[in-house]
Amino acid sequence: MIDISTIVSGAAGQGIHTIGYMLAKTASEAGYHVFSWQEYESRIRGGSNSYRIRISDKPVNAPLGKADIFMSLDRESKAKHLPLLKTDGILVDEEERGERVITVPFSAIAQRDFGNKLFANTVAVGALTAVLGIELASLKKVISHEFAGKGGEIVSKNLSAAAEGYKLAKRDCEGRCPWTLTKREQRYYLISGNEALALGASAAGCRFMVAYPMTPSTGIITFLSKHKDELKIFTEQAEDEIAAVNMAIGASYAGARAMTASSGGGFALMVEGISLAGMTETPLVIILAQRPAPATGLPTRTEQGDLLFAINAGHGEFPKIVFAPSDPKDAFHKIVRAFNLADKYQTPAIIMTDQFLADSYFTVENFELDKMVSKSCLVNPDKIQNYKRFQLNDTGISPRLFPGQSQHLVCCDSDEHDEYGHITEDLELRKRMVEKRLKKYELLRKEMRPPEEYHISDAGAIFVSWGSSRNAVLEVVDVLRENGAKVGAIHFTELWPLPEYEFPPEKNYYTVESNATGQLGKLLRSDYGVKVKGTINRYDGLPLDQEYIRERFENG
Amino acid sequence: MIDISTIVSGAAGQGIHTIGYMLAKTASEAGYHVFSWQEYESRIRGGSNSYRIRISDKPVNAPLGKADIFMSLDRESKAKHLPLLKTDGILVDEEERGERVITVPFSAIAQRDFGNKLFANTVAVGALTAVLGIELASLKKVISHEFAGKGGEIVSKNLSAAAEGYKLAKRDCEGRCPWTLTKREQRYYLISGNEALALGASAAGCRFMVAYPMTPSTGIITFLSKHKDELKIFTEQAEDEIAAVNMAIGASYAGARAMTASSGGGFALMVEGISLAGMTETPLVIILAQRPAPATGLPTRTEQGDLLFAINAGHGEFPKIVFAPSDPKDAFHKIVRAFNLADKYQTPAIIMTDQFLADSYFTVENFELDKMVSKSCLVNPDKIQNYKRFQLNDTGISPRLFPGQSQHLVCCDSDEHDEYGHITEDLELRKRMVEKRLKKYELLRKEMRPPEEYHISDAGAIFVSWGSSRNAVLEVVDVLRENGAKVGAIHFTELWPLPEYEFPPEKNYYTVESNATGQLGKLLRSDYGVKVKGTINRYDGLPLDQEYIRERFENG
Amino acid sequence: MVKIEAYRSDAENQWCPGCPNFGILAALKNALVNLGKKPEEVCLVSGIGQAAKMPHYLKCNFFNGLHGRTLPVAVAINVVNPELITIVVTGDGDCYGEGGNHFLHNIRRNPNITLIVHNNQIYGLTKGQASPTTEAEDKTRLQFEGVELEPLQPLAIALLHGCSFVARGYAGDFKHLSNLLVEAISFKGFSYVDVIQPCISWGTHSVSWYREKIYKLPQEYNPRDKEEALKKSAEWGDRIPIGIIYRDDKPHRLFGDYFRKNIFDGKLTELGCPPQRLIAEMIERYR
Amino acid sequence: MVKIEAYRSDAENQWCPGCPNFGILAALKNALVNLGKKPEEVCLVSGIGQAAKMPHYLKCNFFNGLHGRTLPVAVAINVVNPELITIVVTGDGDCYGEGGNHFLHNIRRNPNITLIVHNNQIYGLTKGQASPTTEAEDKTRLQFEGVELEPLQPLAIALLHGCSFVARGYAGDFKHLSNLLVEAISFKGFSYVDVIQPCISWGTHSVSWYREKIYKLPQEYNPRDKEEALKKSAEWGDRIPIGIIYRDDKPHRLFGDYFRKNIFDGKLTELGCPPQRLIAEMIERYR
Ligand SMILES: Cc1ncc(C[n+]2csc(CCOP(=O)(O)OP(=O)(O)O)c2C)c(N)n1
Ligand SMILES: Cc1ncc(C[n+]2csc(CCOP(=O)(O)OP(=O)(O)O)c2C)c(N)n1
Ligand code: SF4
Ligand code: SF4
Ligand SMILES: [Mg+2]
Ligand SMILES: [Mg+2]
Repeated sequence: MIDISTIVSGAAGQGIHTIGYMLAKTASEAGYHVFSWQEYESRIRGGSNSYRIRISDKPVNAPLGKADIFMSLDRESKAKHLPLLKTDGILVDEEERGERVITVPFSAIAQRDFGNKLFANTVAVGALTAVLGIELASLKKVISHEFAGKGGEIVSKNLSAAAEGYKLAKRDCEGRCPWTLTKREQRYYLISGNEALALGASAAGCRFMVAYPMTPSTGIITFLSKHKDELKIFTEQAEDEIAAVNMAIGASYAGARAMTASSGGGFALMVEGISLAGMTETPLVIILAQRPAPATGLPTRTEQGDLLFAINAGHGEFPKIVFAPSDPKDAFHKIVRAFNLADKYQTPAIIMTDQFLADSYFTVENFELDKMVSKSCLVNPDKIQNYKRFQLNDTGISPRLFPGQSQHLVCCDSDEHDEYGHITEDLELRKRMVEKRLKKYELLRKEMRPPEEYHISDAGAIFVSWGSSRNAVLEVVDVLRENGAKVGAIHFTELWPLPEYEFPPEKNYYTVESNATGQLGKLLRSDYGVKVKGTINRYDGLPLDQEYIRERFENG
Repeated sequence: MIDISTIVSGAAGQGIHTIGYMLAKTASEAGYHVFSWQEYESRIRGGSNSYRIRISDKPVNAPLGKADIFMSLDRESKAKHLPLLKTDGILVDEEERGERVITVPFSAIAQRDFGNKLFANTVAVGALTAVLGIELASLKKVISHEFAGKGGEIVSKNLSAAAEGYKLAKRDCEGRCPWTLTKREQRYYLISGNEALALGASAAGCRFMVAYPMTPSTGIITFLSKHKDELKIFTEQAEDEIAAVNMAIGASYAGARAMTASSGGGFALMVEGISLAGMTETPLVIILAQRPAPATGLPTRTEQGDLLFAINAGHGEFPKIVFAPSDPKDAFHKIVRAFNLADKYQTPAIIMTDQFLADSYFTVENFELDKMVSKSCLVNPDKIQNYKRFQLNDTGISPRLFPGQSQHLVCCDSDEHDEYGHITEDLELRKRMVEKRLKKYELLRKEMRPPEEYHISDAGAIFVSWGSSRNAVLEVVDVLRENGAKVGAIHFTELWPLPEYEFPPEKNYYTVESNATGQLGKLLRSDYGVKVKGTINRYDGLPLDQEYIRERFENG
Repeated sequence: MVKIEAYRSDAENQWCPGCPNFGILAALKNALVNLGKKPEEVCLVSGIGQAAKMPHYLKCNFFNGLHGRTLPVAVAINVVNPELITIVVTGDGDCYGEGGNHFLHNIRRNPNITLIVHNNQIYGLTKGQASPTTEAEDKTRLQFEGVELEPLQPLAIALLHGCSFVARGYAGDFKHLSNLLVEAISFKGFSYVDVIQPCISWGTHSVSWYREKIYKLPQEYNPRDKEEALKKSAEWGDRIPIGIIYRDDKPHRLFGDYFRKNIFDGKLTELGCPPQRLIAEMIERYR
Repeated sequence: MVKIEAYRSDAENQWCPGCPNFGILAALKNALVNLGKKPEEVCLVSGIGQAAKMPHYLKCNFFNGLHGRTLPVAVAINVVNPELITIVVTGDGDCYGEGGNHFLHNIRRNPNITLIVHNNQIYGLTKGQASPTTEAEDKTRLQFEGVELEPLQPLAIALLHGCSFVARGYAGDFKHLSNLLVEAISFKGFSYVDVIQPCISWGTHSVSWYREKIYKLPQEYNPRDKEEALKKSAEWGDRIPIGIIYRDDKPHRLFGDYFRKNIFDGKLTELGCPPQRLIAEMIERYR
């Protein structure tokens, strides 16, 4: 099996993102599975960031701590990240020479041969392509495509720069680089969590997206704004997150599918609005892209620290949907489902991602567009006589129309209200309205999909996880099983209401979460009565990976 | 045993508050235990409100649904509330005559004898005093005291009006009113939840109170503003709740004990600030006076619907204190404790009340002022060499100073930070800072007081409750035990971190809560592994009372 | 022809008897009738407060949302359905206090909606605390020693940020107010009417205090002169002007113009889901 | 004598090399030294953004809080400890966007603090979205077709609400800015300095765009004339004035004056707990 990890590190502003992304695209172009993730500091220039690319012939889609190939654009970053190179790994470097070093003076070449240091990054990608044993043709195709908008001269200079880097590295590689990634027929999608969510929302018919910038969620509105003409979506930067959530609610009340996105601090400001959506029974989709907290925390790192906060967000009691997709494909389909369920049950839905999922590029083999249903649950106004927006009935789901749709008036109140939406002080009616709203919770619960099971029948120890850590967890199961350990995994992506599910008895359960207090574990106990044997937690801002989990499991 | 319930109902603006409060004071003046609560609509004039006064020779301090004596100031209110009069109860009325009716034309008398309808309320209190068999002298004393600020003429006219109402009712009462409340030696405090919290905060050394008005919390800042000269407390109305919580945090950072208060919607807006206090390790006290939600809900009614929201409020993971006092005495002492613990553990504390506790007057036999310790946990700057605000140590509690206190600089950051408070991207340090903050949680947990146990040893069925419903629950236990049922109660007022506690095994537990989803029940399951047998919930905006609980318990 | 009865609501009115709010209600109904608008063509948006209860008292679509959050809701409704007559009815606390940031930034957006502020210079529903427009030194049920802040100048803020319809009305002058609202509602762009509405329960001034000071801007007054308008907006003392303080009928960029001109000019509700092949094609770019 | 070294911070600077923020940092340090203030006498309050990282780069007390929430924190610190020199350092997004409501209402409060806004007309830290001061039509990394809103007029808002020290500085003019900050910090009352600070990573204008337009207010300019000041505050085009735009040295009510004059005039931290008998006596009133 092919499984090669590359790390490119450097300061912000030096272009490791460009190098990493181009390399990932090149491997993808060559027909391989690629997974890439980034870790970066909260600054615009300087510091030490890294971009990590894992290439395989299997869909791995999970991070790894150690690398086979390492390259760095500056000394500080090299000092910081070089320890991640395996002892038998290959260093690609501008100056250093040595047994396991491929030396390619990118900057010097760029300056000398192409008259501009800007081409150094392309020289570097060329070198890495050679080290990986990918044909130059794949890189050339990527360059032609990526630089297409910048004019012929730029394209051809970059092509030459890449060829130069490729040539120099190839020479050094002889007898040192063990990899050959010959071109394969397959072609996968290489897409990030944020891109998948934006596209999924659009596919679900979202026509109104409003947000206030906040890392790592900003990419979603940026994507939609860039493509607003094609996708016909109205986007707006709000003055703050409170405006954002109330605008989304207003748009949804007016009949459009609408959403907003933020991270923990901005989401916190939306919590009153979530309660408003619950009370006025207005569909609403919010993306909560988590990052390490409390407060501002580590703005550019990853964590799953907001689970219980999200589930319990908003004063008072009302149904709410909380999903945490595991990867871009899941994110794409899940957000469609979130829009549909929010619409059907007229209530808010929260999609939880995190910086890791938002920013990482995953390989997707296929999307199931044909299985995707996206239907609005508005009733037909012509069939209604005496319209009651909040009609009491068996399901708790009242007929929803939008204002201006027909002669029927659509009246919503944040106060407790009667069936027409008018403010009420009738306490008996209050009671029935509470029950009406909570009936929807019961029905919703039945809609929730049970967790994914992986090798659980013969497993003695089972990892239980949620959201973006799925692939790392499945991978550690594979690795441990190869070593004879009978382990399995149960993975949740639909977290509220928790699906009806029977945990197999007599197993040892270990929660695996990117947080410090084991929030999923608490839910398992309160909702399923499952007491976990152990917890594996990561809270240093880096994503979970199989090495990390394995070490804690075996030594913990 | 004496136990008489009176209901006065009427439209907003008619003065039932004055009548009810004066009557309560009079009974208190006569040496009895008095408990009074109100239910009112969200409007300034009109509608139908009621004021309920329960008088006893025992400290009952719990509402009852049915009344022995009923009086109403307008027809609408009479129609609405008269069904609450027991079949053998006494109606006090302006016009109606009958077997069980005491007829006193308050308004007519006020107009005729005192030249102003304004005196009608005093005539009415006079009449009720007579019906209850309280000596007129007690009422006179109350009038002299309450109207003292308004000048001699007003006092004497009111005294005459009261005497007139008393006289007329006394005549009618003969052979009809069974009650005689002869003056007793005892004298209890009659105080509301809001007043007790305001006084308690002040006693704890709170010098800065900032809030944005929101029912039912507004009374707290109103009280403190009224008494700011005496209490030497700085009060300010903020432009919104976000400003309020950040101002309180700023004041606390600067070295003053500070607090804010709101209800669900306003509290929701403070949630980001709570996370900030958690991260910057700034002591902060927030009063959350609950009312029925979601959203605006029923602004003037009561509910306990925000428990899980409060416990999980704020993005990220950090220690937090959540208390829910059961009555004004407990509120007074608990808020002192909240200030002390918030100070000691440098973290936010939330005091949960509700409209019922905030607005009701309870009898308190004594406050334990001498047992009250209020000490600030600031360290001595002179003993410090190299000051590190966030020093890593065994307890997680770092030395706190305030800026300007000494030459040591006090630096706080909402980002993850190093020991000096400077922003950091050191992920290993991040990990230790998370652990430092959570260590405090472990220590805090040990400080929490176990729930109150009431007749549990021989009980088969045990009610489990929290916050303001204590007295109703203890009362239902008494009532049921008198009828031979072996029941008991476990009552929580310290809710987060949940205290270490062993629930006696082999009992049937029933949660009793003013909410619809049984939030305490979920906590019991996730934290103690206790599965409840049944739940008794009220969510129509009225407080729990023993009749309500008993009926659900016996028939549910 | 729409009749005034069409706007009759069955909901019980919760305002204090005699409150000038009733005058604003009557004027608004009258304006809508005069404009020939049917209830289903109108959408009121309000927050929380006494003023904000208005939508319950006239029959039409409404969204009575959170305290302070009227403008974001209204602006979004206007984006989704530009044909709805979207009117915000709010109080001085709702709009200028809790909602201050939305007031500031939505003037900059210039959405095609009308903003009516019931300015009673007090928090009515919460029983008499100072609002941002309460005058300095005034004593209230929370500011016992008098307000220590200078009042907000919302009209001036609007003028400074390009609001092209700024007016002040008086709840006690039905005809004048009704006409003002007709002008405001039919204006294209953000039209803003601050209505003086004495609170007879908690207000710091009596009704007559206002009545004596209020005067109508004279015929000669030129509402196209912004400097003059800035001065008029500050006139609050012995005399208080009512009428259209500033009006600029030149076409201005409206919120959403780019979208309407370049992407889609209609109700967003008509769009439904995008064609699946568009999504498929966009996904294909990732391969 | 305080030396500039006293303010040297060991924290690694995270700004882009060459960013004009460094100029503001230097000017602020210099101003504090010129005023003879020691680091422990100073407290900086900031929010989140590039500007808001400032407190880490000079040694003094600081509270680096939430995005947009600087002013409430600072005002409260000033109430508790009026002796601390409390200075807010914030960005245009922090102060005028997320924090707009606090800006509006704290001007009305007139606390004795200094507000320094690094106005780069962009959201720097989040990589280039429009801020409330970005000009209409400017293209950004989110507003791809150009900003559709008219920019906020924060200086004019301050002037309208009684702010008695309103200035504009330029990050590229060390001496001028440093002097401005000396004046602002030593001013009694709310002193407000909006500093033009070109962002060389995401800004919509180049440094030279600004440099060419900026001029110093001439000697003859009278900063006591409010009408003139309003005009100057709006001057943003071919020419952009810097200097003290408005200054009124007459004594004004400061935030907290009632408390200081009638209740307690000192640091709240000196008060401790009230005497137990006071509480006992107040409780006794309930009996
Ligand atoms: C988030 C939030 N904070 C506070 C409140 C309480 N509240 C309700 S109405 C109101 C003031 C209303 O004042 P204004 O807008 O002037 O309306 P008025 O009653 O004077 O017409 C307040 C503070 C609330 N409902 N929500
Ligand atoms: C509640 C919240 N919303 C959004 C953010 C994300 N955020 C961080 S900095 C910033 C913009 C900063 O812009 P500005 O204040 O102009 O500072 P600059 O970086 O330009 O100096 C934003 C939106 C946040 N940290 N918190
Ligand atoms: S409180 Fe004031 S504004 Fe509200 S209805 Fe009563 S009089 Fe009118
Ligand atoms: S992003 Fe702009 S404002 Fe921020 S440090 Fe870089 S150049 Fe300066
Ligand atoms: Mg008002
Ligand atoms: Mg900026």
